[in-house]
Amino acid sequence: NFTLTVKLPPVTTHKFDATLLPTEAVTSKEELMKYFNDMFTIRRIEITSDAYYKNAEIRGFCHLCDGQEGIYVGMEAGVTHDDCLITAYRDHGQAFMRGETPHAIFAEMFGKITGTSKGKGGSMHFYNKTTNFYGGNGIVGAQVPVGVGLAFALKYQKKPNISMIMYGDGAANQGQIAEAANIAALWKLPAIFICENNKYGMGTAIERASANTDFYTRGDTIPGIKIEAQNILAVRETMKLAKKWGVEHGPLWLEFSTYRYRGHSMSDPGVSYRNKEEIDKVRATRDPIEYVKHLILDNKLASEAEIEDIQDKIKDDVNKAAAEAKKDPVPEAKELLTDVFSHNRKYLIRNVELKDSALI
Amino acid sequence: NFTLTVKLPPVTTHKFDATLLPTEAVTSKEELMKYFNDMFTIRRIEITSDAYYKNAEIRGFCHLCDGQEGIYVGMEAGVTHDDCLITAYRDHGQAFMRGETPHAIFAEMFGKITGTSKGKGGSMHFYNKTTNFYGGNGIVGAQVPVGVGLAFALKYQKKPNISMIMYGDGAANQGQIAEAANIAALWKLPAIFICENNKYGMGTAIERASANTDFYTRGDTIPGIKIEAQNILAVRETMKLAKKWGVEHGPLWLEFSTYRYRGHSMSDPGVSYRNKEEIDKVRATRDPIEYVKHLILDNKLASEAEIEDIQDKIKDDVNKAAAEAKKDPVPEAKELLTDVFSHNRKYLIRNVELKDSALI
Amino acid sequence: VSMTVKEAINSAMDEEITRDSRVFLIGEEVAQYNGAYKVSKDLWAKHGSNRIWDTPITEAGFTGIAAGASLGGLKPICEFMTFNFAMQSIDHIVNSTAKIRYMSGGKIHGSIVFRGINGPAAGVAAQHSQCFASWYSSVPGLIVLSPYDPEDARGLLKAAIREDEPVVFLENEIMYNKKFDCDDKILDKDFILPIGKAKIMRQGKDITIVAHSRMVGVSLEAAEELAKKGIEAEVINLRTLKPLDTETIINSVKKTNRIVSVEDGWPHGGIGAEICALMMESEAFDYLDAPLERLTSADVPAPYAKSLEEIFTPRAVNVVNACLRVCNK
Amino acid sequence: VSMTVKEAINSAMDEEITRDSRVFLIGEEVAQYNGAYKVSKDLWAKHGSNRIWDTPITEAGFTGIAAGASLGGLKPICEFMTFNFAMQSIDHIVNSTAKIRYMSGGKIHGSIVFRGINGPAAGVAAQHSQCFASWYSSVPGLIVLSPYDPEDARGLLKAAIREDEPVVFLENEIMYNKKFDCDDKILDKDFILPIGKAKIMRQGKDITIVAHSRMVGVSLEAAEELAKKGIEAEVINLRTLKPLDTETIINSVKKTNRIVSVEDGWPHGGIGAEICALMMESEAFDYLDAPLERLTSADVPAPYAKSLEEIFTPRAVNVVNACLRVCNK
Ligand SMILES: Cc1ncc(C[n+]2csc(CCOP(=O)(O)OP(=O)(O)O)c2C)c(N)n1
Ligand SMILES: Cc1ncc(C[n+]2csc(CCOP(=O)(O)OP(=O)(O)O)c2C)c(N)n1
Ligand SMILES: [Mg+2]
Ligand SMILES: [Mg+2]
Repeated sequence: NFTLTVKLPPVTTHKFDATLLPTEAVTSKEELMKYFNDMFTIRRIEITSDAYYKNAEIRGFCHLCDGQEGIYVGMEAGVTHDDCLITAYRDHGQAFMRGETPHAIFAEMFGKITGTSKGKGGSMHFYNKTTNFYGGNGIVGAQVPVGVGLAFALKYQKKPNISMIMYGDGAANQGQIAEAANIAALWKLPAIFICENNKYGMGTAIERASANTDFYTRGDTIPGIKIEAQNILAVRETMKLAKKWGVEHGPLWLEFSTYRYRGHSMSDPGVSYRNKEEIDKVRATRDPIEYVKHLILDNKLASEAEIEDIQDKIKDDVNKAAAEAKKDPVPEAKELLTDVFSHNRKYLIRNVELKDSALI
Repeated sequence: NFTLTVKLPPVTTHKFDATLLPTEAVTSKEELMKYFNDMFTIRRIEITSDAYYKNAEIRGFCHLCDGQEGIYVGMEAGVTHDDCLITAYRDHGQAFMRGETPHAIFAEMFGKITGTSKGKGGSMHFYNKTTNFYGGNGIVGAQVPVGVGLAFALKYQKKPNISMIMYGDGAANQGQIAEAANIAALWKLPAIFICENNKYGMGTAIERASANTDFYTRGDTIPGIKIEAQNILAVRETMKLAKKWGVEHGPLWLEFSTYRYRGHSMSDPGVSYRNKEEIDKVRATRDPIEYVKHLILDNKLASEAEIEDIQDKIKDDVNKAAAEAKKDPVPEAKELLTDVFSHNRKYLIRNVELKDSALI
Repeated sequence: VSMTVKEAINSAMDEEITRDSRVFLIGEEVAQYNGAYKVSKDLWAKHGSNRIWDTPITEAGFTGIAAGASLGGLKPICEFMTFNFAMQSIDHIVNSTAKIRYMSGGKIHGSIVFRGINGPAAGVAAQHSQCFASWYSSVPGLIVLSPYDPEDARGLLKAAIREDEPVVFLENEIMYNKKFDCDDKILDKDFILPIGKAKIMRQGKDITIVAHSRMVGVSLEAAEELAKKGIEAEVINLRTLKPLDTETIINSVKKTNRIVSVEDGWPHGGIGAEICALMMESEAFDYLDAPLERLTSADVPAPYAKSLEEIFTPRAVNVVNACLRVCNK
Repeated sequence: VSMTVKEAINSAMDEEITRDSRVFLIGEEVAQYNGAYKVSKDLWAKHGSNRIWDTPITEAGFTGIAAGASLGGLKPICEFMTFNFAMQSIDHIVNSTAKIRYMSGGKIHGSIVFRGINGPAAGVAAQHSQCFASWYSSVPGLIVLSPYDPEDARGLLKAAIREDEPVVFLENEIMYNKKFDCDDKILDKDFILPIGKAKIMRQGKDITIVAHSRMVGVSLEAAEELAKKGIEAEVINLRTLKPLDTETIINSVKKTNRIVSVEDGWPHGGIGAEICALMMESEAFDYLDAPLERLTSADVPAPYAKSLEEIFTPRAVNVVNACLRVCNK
């Protein structure tokens, strides 16, 4: 079986013994093809979402993650679905990697009953209980203590797993993150704090939002590692290490250097606070999909034509998934009142007109 | 004029050039006598409060500060009343130093109309607008962003002053402190963060509450200094330096090592989570009043007998102030509805029974 | 059996922690210090550090952690030293907990009890005296309970801990040390009171008084006074504030034709306001011989001074006055 | 003049910042980005960095700072991108701001406006759609304003900024870009609307509809429908939620003898509940020919799907239905 050894980009650490870090990663054709597939699928989901949004088929907030796909795919390559995952509103990539189909993802965004949350949550609220994906959260920072609570539950139940808690550079200043970190450190919880540093929180560059932009040091007593997260193998190896560390020692603080190609959300053109050259440069030099594609092509694991076929097929599949999701039924009026409480007992849920209330 | 040069205790710093720190302080008889007077008055206020509390004349929460008097007196010796001050619920010392009389302080705790807040606030809610004392706050941590806001107002109005923001070691973990610190650092506000580390937050020792107990480092990018705050001259010199620093450079982070002799509040005996020896040892070796008393006696600035006379007089004055405050009238029923809004316009303030409401 | 409200809460927690290994207590000073108000006395000694957790003074942090632990399959009892401090973490109660079942289309939910002191206490002034009953009751996805006596406290807290939903459990500091003679049945390890059911504390035919928490006692006191004046008041202890037991209230009003509400929260949009709405929107309206009168705390921050504090919350005399007016006496 | 609500808010801030050097704007993305919803468009360019402040995404921090700045003598306009996020800092609005005048016996106070989007918006789901009107209205020491159109927005925001109290100013995202033909008088730099006064948007003799914010428009639409059916509804735009203009409501009911309330907040303890209480506790009761009916959002977290969102908040058809019922038609 053919394997490939790849040198990993340099890493910066904080209160962490850098010699423990791998400097290279071993991978295979099979792996690389899977990574390519997954990353490209996520990108197509985002591109397709963009189109449907512009066509007013997706509503409200919609935060796309293209440019950051290496993170979502790389993380999962280092852990299992027994490890908990929680993130913010930019959650399409995670939803897909945690087992949701493009169909169910689009259905959710289209507000269909076949959506992952029956259409009740929308773009910011994907969850998958069976794969331990806890969302999807619209309140900046809030997912962090919640994620530490998931780590608490793992430790309480003596499970050999970690909780991966993702947040942005803008969110990094939220006090509740410091509070949760302090508790995670005191109680040695298997909480892996992951700052996706894509350089901007909405329209604010990190330097204007954070007095300390070395996000990997922000756990204070918690050891930190900063990596180039456009490199999927670096992400994967870091997560493997993080899992071991988390279970054995407690919290770890990761900073993932990345970049979002898009504006903050669909309503932000994303060009007033940064220039096109900056975006183009990342696209040209740090694209996570291109990185894997080059590994594949350079090592002749597949031909340009094969790659193009794969891309076409994914494009097609994603397009079809969206088109089919479009045809799904929307939630019926009676769904308005369900899912407030469990169905174990009946409570009267009031409707706009009292007479339309229901015992559910 | 006789002056005395005193060596200051060693200091620990964080991102602050230690050579900028004074190693000795110059003082005089006049100063020392004043410090002694003020500290001893505060201590008598606390001891008298304790007695009245036990007699059920003071109600609710009452947090005494004996043991920590050197801080309140020392700080004021380094700044002026044009510098803003804000603290938590343990605020009797500050209230006195910012110009409230023992009479008005007791009257407040007795719930009298002559109290500093007309009896509406009680022990946790002293304020003095004319001397820029902004309380007295019962919500742990909340005074810190508010204090940074006072610093903001000073800078906005181009005043050459600082805002002194006091909080406890327990409060130190509040996320809003980190949030406010980040903004203070970004905007270079004249905010002096002052952690009164008295080793316990209620019944919790610092090690059980804080993963990082080096509180002077908790401002992250903000320079920090830790001092022995039982030494009033160290406090004074540090505040002088802090004022200059704050106005010229922006925020500074101070940790004041201190100790509370009492339980957390009157309802806490304060002995279940620490032993008597610990308390006795601080009393014997680090008492701020004893320190000044010894300076006075050792340098023959006054005789034992003179000191005793002063003590007796203060004791007497404070006792009298309390006894007189006891005789003051309580707020009348109509005061229930005043001070919700200003008197510039009239709003109907509803009472328990609607018919008793009033336009105020 | 003779018992205080505090003992009732303590024993309910003790037994439920024993009964279900997923149940744990988390909050400030709840373990080694036995609770700031000694409500968790001996629990740490008995159940140990894996079940009783002292937190730093960081409400947003530990409430979020409790919420997350509940999503992860545990059943936290999250204690606030008082609910005033939960204003620092109310986002987690509402956005991370109450709404999550709905937002996830039923996939994710937490079973968790948020409990602690609510409402005006004695001599603690404005920042420590707020009643949050109506705020929490307004949030879909939350169950809100407000016990009055040890029977309520035991039966409702056990129900709350066993419930599969987020529950806000509002205690009252002034009631903690009040001793009651209770029926021995409340000692049963499975003594559970139904959520959504009020209790008629005193039968009466002339007027209905609706109250919760400490105000139930004030109302009972008023009822005694009224009885002397020949008015028989029916006193309803709401117990559950959300969902309200509308049936019990309506049936009582059908009988008495008159109603007064009593609460120690502020007036605007309080529990009394909601009961006014119930009167408007149910058949009770047709039975009313007089409009409802609300008694609430005054619409001011809680004062410290005793002379003011005493008249800040409803007293029996206010309830009597209101009932006399409503009865046209 | 033709103007959007957004332009009204923008121009009111612009003029007040020009007028009073103590006034400044602080919030997330308010400066260089011109506001997440472009409400502060051009203000930073015009007034500069000392008057328009971009903050990190730390609500507790910057709300507390704004509160402190107000105690220090400035007059902050503290923008929340939406009021949902202010749940992270509600403690500062309530405990550091609203209560401080009282706690200090009148010595300390802040003049500050907390403003931003409130209530359900379009397609943003449960965490971004909560209405806080009733929560804030319950807090003594706060004034709560809820504009509907550009006239309201300009006149009330200017009043709020000039007011000597903490004011909560609730905007509605769906209304931001709605264009209205307004009287030219609203362009006056000193165009101030009185706090505590409602506005009768439409005279009518048969039934009173009380609403605020976007629901005023829904009510007006319903009133048109009702007119076709021969029912003349009087539509009251509350404008101020605390203190409520009880006089205008009562007088209207004295005339119409019937009333419906409309709001897009949740039912429990909402503005409608408070109006029910007002009906109970005022002479209006004697004039009612039928009980009040409340229209509120459904008692569920806001759903994302359009099919559900559409029926989550009151629509004109609901208002018409309720009015017909109340009018016994
Ligand atoms: C508490 C809170 N405040 C503000 C917002 C509005 N908001 C949503 S995302 C965002 C920017 C977050 O930036 P970052 O954390 O860097 O994440 P990114 O969007 O770059 O992935 C803001 C301000 C919010 N959702 N919640
Ligand atoms: C937000 C909040 N949580 C909890 C409390 C209860 N409480 C009051 S003081 C205190 C301990 C604070 O300790 P520390 O900050 O060290 O100050 P110290 O009392 O030692 O001066 C606690 C837990 C509160 N008042 N506010
Ligand atoms: Mg970012
Ligand atoms: Mg302390």
